[in-house]
Amino acid sequence: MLSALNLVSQNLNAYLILSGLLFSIGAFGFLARRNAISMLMSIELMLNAVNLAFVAFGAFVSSADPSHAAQASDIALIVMAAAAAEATVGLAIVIAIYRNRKTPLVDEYDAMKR
Amino acid sequence: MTASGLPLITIVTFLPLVGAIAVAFTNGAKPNQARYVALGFALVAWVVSLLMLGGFVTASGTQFRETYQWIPAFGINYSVGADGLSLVLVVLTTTLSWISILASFSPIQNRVKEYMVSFLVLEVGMTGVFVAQDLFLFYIFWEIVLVPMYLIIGIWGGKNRIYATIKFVLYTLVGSLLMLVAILATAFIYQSGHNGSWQNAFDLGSLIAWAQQGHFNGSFGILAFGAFALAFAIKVPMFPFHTWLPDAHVEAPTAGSVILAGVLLKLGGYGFIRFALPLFPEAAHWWAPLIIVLSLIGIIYGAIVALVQPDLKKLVAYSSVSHMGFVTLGIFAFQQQALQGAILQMVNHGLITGALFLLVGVIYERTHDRTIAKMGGLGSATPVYAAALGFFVFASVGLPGLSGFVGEFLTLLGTFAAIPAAAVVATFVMIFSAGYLLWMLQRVAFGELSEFLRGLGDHLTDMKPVEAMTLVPLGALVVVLGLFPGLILGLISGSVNATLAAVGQAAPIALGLWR
Amino acid sequence: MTQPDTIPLLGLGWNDLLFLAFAAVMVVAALAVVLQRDIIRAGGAMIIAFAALAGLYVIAGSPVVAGAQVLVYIGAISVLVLFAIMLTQTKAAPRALVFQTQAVPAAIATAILALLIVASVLTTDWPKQVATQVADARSVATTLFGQFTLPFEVVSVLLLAAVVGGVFLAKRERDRGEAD
Amino acid sequence: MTFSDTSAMAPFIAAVLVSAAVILVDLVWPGRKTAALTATFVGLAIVAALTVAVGQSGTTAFGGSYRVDALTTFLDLLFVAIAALTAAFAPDYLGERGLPVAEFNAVLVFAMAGAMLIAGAADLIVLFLGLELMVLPGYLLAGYHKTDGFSTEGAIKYFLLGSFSSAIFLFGIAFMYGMTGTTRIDAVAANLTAVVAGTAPFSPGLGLGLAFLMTGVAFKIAAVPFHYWTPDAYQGSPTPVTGYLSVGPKVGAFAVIIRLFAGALLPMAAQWNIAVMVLAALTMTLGNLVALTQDNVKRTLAYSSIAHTGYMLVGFAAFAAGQIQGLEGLLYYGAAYAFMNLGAFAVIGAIQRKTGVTSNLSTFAGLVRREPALAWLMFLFLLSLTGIPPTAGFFGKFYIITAAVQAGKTDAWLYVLAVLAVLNAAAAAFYYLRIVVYMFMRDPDTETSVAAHGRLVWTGLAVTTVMTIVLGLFPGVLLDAVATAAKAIG
Amino acid sequence: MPYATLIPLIPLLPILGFAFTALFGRRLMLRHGRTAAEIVPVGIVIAVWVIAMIVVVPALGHQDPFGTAGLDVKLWTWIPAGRLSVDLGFHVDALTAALLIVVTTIGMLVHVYSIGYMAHDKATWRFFAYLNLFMFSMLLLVLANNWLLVFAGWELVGLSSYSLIGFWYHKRSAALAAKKAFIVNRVGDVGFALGIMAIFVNTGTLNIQESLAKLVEQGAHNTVPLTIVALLVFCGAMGKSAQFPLHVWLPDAMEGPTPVSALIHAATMVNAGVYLVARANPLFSSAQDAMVVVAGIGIFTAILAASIAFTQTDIKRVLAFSTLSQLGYMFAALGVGAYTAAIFHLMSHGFFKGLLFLDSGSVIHSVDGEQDMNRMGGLWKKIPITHATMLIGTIAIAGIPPLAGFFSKDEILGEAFKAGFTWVWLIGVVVAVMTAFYMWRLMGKTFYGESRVDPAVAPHVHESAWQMTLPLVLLAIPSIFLGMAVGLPLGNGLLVGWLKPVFEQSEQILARTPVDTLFGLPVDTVLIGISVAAALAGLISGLYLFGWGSRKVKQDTVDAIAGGSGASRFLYRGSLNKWWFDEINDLLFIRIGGAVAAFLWWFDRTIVDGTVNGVGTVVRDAGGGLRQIQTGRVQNYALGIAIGLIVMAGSFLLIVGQPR
Repeated sequence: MLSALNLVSQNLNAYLILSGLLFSIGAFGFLARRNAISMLMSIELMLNAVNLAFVAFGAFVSSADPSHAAQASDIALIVMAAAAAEATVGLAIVIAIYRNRKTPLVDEYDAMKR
Repeated sequence: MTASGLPLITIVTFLPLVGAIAVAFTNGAKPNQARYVALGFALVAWVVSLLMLGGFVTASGTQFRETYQWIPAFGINYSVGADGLSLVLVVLTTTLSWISILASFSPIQNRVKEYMVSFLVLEVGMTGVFVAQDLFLFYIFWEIVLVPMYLIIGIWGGKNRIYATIKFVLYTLVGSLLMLVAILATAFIYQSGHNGSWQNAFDLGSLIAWAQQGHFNGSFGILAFGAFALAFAIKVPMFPFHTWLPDAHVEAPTAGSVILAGVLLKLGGYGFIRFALPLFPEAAHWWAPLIIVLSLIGIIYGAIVALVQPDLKKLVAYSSVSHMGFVTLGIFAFQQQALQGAILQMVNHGLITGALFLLVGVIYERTHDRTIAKMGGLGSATPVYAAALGFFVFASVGLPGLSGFVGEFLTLLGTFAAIPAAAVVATFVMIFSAGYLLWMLQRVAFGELSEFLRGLGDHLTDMKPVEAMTLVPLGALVVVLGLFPGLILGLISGSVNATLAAVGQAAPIALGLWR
Repeated sequence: MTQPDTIPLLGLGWNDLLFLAFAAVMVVAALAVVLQRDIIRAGGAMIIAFAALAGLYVIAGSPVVAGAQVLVYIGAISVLVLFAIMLTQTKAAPRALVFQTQAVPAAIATAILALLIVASVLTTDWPKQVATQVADARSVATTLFGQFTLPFEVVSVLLLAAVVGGVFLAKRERDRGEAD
Repeated sequence: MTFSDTSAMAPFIAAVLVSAAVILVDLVWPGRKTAALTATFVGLAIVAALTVAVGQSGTTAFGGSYRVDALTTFLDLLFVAIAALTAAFAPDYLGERGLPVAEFNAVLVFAMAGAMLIAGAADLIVLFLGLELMVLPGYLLAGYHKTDGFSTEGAIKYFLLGSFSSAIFLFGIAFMYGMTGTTRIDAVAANLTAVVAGTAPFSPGLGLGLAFLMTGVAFKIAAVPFHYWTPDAYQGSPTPVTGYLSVGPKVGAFAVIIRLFAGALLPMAAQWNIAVMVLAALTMTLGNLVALTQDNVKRTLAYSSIAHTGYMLVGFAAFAAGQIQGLEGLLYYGAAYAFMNLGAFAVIGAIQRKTGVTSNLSTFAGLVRREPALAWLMFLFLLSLTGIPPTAGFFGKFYIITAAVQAGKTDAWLYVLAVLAVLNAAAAAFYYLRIVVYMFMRDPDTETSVAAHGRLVWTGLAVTTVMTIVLGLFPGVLLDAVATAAKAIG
Repeated sequence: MPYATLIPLIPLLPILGFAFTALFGRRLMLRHGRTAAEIVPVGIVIAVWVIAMIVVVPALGHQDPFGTAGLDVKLWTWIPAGRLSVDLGFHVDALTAALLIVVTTIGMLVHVYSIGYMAHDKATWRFFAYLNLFMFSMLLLVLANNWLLVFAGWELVGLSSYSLIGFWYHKRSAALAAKKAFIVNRVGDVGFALGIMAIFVNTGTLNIQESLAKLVEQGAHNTVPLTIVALLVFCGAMGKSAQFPLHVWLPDAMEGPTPVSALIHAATMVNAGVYLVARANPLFSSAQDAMVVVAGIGIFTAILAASIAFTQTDIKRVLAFSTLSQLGYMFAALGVGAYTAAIFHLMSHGFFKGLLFLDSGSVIHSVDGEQDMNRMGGLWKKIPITHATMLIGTIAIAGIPPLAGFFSKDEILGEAFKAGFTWVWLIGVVVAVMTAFYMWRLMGKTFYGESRVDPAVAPHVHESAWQMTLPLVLLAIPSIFLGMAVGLPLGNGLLVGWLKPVFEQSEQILARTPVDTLFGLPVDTVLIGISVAAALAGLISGLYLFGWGSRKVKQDTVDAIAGGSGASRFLYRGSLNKWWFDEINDLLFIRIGGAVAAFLWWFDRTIVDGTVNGVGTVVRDAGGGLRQIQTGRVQNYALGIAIGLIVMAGSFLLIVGQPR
């Protein structure tokens, strides 16, 4: 009964749309921002969107395997860890290039072109 | 194997490679070491090829066969063998090789070791092409020839050698790569025809047998033949694809030009006879009219353009385009005499044009200039040189008694029997060839000594013994083959009949007015 | 009094209300992260967005992930990002121009992307849907160490590699002389 | 975590231990190169031995998320070789620039471990993690010369775009997971066969998932139009790393493609093969065309590596069109490409040993006079890259084109690809031979002194030279290994 | 020594002589003087003459080894090319014998003569080497038993004439003339080569006797119609025997030393064409319309050359045009079917034209190289032997009985008239008049009237040495007696008997019914009367204008005739400029040909080469263009990836969209 009422929060599409939106916003942030770190933040957003999608699938897609939802959560956890690793490496590089170029603005890193 | 049990072909092909390695180990400081080691190996290879010539049983198909498994997964095996045609061209290669090496003793002074290594590797490639009986092996040798020639023109060439050598490599590479696709397609069709087994899918003999049953006819045959023909046409060179030749010749060092004109141009002709014709008989007939027209253009066009060439080497280069036009004309007349004439023409062209380039080299070494306008009156200053130049010019014009005549005339005779109109057009080149060659001879050898030459004073010496040594064997061969062409015609009759049987002497395409 | 099943005015279930609230907060925060002029405020907005997302996870029936979300993202990564911001902020850095020259085409591209995703999500008939399957801690743990032992181990190796590399890069070279 | 699981994973575990050991060794003897190097090479030897030992068993581990078959062994051995050669070429270059060798080796071995994981992945998540484990150290290595502006710039670009595409790739996996409900590759394949057979709906979501996966993977192998990072990353990073990047991650990415597309998504081949062919054509052509106009050798070889990706894609397209030879060709080409490219970059690295020596064409002028051995070796590698017999590159191209021609019977477009590949090879000859022209036919402008090269570099060069020639002249050696590997997946 | 070994010796000896002199001549001459170098070549030619005579006598008389069909000697198979097998062999029959007489005799005499003429030239060894080469080629041509060998001789003769004309190669005009001769000959050779190919196509063999037999036997259903084959063969003859329009090279060939002109451009080489058509007479007689062409061209060349000879001032050029004219006669004879007459005229012309040329050589030698007749005159007393023999030659060529010229020329005109070719006969008579006139003009300007010789040279004009005068006398004998010896009785003299088997087949084919009476009188007497009258008329008008003994040349009347009406002025100028043929050729081939060649060379460089380079630059520019997208900024790359993703996703959705 509860489910009948909660049209939105029980509905897989809602979550997926939300995840798609978040992904797009992250992508926009990555494409538009000039500061390396803000680009990093955008990537985190995109990864979160993916996590949301995983959890949504785990939650709402029925599957013979009882531990289906748990699997989704585990995947989400693992993705988080991977994202963390990525963030550390990313920030290390940002700091390194900051030391060389004294500017966090990415569009000034165009010494190598053509 | 031959009676003597020795794998003669492998020896002839790979002896220069051993030589190349030996030269690599000689002392860089003393260039003479490298020169004599290289010359030694080339001479031994020549002797072995003559041995093979001796042991060859005429008109009994491919001999000296050797087959070892190489890449069983694709049914590719190292199979070599030589019939009359291959043997003749192998001997031509070995002969011209040691002559070129001898001729490059004095002109090549810097980095002699690398030069000799490249030259010997080149000889391996050339000999390999003529003896390969496996399509894959043929392709490998075909490409190997490219690399040393690239180096020889590129490093030891003339002023803008880099443009010339890159143009030469790219031109040949495009052609040969398309041929690779054609080879693969042919092998694949054979393989799918033999329920998927790659067993000798690249072996020439079985492919030809398979082609005889008409499996390569139809649009595939035409496309595949087109790819093969393009690769060989570039090498011959045929009319629209010839522009690399003058540049390559002008920029190549003397010995490079000799071997380029003497042997490399024959790869194309040989390729047509050994691979393109027997493998795609129906397509050969389909393409024949176009190729004949191109050859005719090549013959006349080459001769006319040669008339106005300012540079001696360019003139000889365009004369090669004209002479090699006869080869393709003879091949595509699908007629016994024409094909024999074409092969003979290949050999003669090798000897005569090789000699002409040597002569140009001799004069270039003294004057460092090849513009004909500056020459004149060599007859009085260097009589022996002028006599030699005259001898080979008349051999090139096709004077009876010298080998050039027999080849040219047989080709024309055969073509007349098959396509009269083509022969009529082609015969007119006799006038033009006399024109540009005598015009050159007259401007170079006769008349008063030009002030440019007079300026050289005593530097303008007559022929040195070494230079004469390179020309005497060629001259002797030209005379002997002129009087006794039977020596070669006997050898190649087997191959000619086999090829014509494979291609099928279809009714001649009547381009002619009658019949 | 027992709370009514549906919210009197809107006729929605409680969960829906909560879902919408969290969704709204998250989207606004995400936009803030992207559009905010000042990078530090952008960092703050990111933290809010992560928090909203944790809430969503709870609604979607996987509290463990929500917890992890709070711990890992808000706790670790955001702090890391803020540290990085501190390290790389200099007066010289121009505040003004936040956006890249190609902001407009980027906006168009991402809009199309969003459209594509939403369109395909709506038109796909996903496998039979069912009410939220709650992934309680017990089942998450058992599967994590049952089926997912290998990924678990590999993630640890991944983190180790990241740390080793990261430390090397970020370390200020003292002993071998200051880099030019 | 039964014994059989760990034994199956022995090579991976050993790899991780090796890098750990290297770090420890550096702790005990800080800064001593020889110690780190011996640890690395001994470790790699152990890993190789274990791979071969495990290879025979052919089991799966960890509940089916990792499988060991002929393909895994083949790829693992290749990755070990690549790591060993890179480790051999790096010390001279790094030592000159005061960069520690220990961390370099450690990170390098981590990357190799990631690649080995991909080779054996039977689960999408493991595949993703393997990819991450391979790529992250890649970013670090790219930025290894941290005091050099170019190196860090190359790294930041590589990182940002890399993580962007990883996110896209992950989103693709999410969709696949959503559609099929599992992450096991064979289960996904089974599910997709049902979809293709018409029983399950062929929904747009699946299409979108495919697109995201394709983009993510296309980025990693630097297929056009996702190749932008390669020229900058290759030119920026230190030369031994460039050598590694052009080979390690690329072959690893192709391993991802094989496991993912040949494994999981094979039923959908008809749908995505068109995209593969288009990518192949674009990659070959653009790679070669732009390379024509480069005047920096590293940047030229960057575009050339893009072109080679194109040739490998042709092989994969032939496989997708139903020819097993396509996959064999791809694997053979991968191996051949690895050795010749590493060799070429080793030579450039050796020349650039002195700091400040740029990798522009001018530094190659008259090389044959200064360092004849290096020049002739470079000549051999360039010939192999062009595809002139009797080198490995030639037989690789031969294999790929044979497969394409064979597949041409089923899908005529592959004939077109074969011809395009051949024409591209001809165009490629121009810029490869241009380098030879500088080396052989131009006289050196600046008289730079000749730097003596370490024993390690010469052994590495010897290995690559021998492999380039052997794989060209006696391909039989590798052919059956490649055949069994392809059968494992096909 | 059996004939089978004698015959091959005839060509073999001269080639050995050539080889020997070419290799050792130079050293011999420097070390041991001139005679040492000349002994071998001259000796060999004398030996060849002796052998030739031994062979000729039985051959003409059809005695045992030769019989009527002639003797075949095969050395070895030259070209064993499958169906075609060409062997190096010789065939001697009556016709060959006739030619042998002319070639070897005049050859020997010229060799002896050259010793004197070339006495002060420093490279005589080379001269004699080339002469021996020429003898070899001519003998090979005459003796050959298959067409290809004839063609080989053809080309080699061309080569030797090239080297001999251009002997003084440092003289630019000589080198140009040599080149011109060779190339114009080559034009003819092209036709001949095609003819040989046609013969092979028709008959499958190149042996002369067999092929001719088969050609005639197959008649109409030959693959290549006989008319075309005949015309092609005639084309070769035209080139070598300098018939219109390929006659331009002969006058320039006078650049060579006079013995060369005498031997090659009067007696032997130029007759090769006549020999060829005679040898192929069955072919020609079974292709009637080809014969008409031959006659037409022959007689036209005769009158054309005669008209030019009127105004020439260079003594050798007059004789050259006279040769052209006489050759025209011979071809007219062949054209009308009078083969024997043609050969008869060939032999007689060979002797007296050889004589005239050697005389002119002796004259030039005596006036120290002066060849312009305007600077001669009054020499008849100073060089009596030369004058006497030249007088005999002039009378002979004019056709005054009983000298050789009358018999052979009258035979031709008679046969022409009887064969119904009245227009040939008429032109023939006119040419006879002209011949007599310009020959006497030559005599008058050279020997009679007052001396216009250069005063510096005049005092020591002297008679030439014995090596030069002896051959003159020897040549004068046949010029006088040959006609009577071989020509009488008119119509079936000795020569007719000798050559009967060779031309028998043609006579049967042509089957001419002789016209026996004309104006009621027996035809022969009438014709003889007319031709003698013609000769006398020419001679007397010449005598009147150009005088005798010491009478001065009536220069004013000559100018009056020349300058008279506009027509005669045009004729005079036309004749002087050889009817502008040289200019026409120059325009047609040199200018236009050069322009075409230059255009093609430009075409090759820019168009064909241009496209090749064009492709290169297009590809490179494409590379350059694509290179720009690499801007270096991460965002642009990211946007690129995003767009790529969108395109990929879009296309997949499209694919997904279609019902599957």
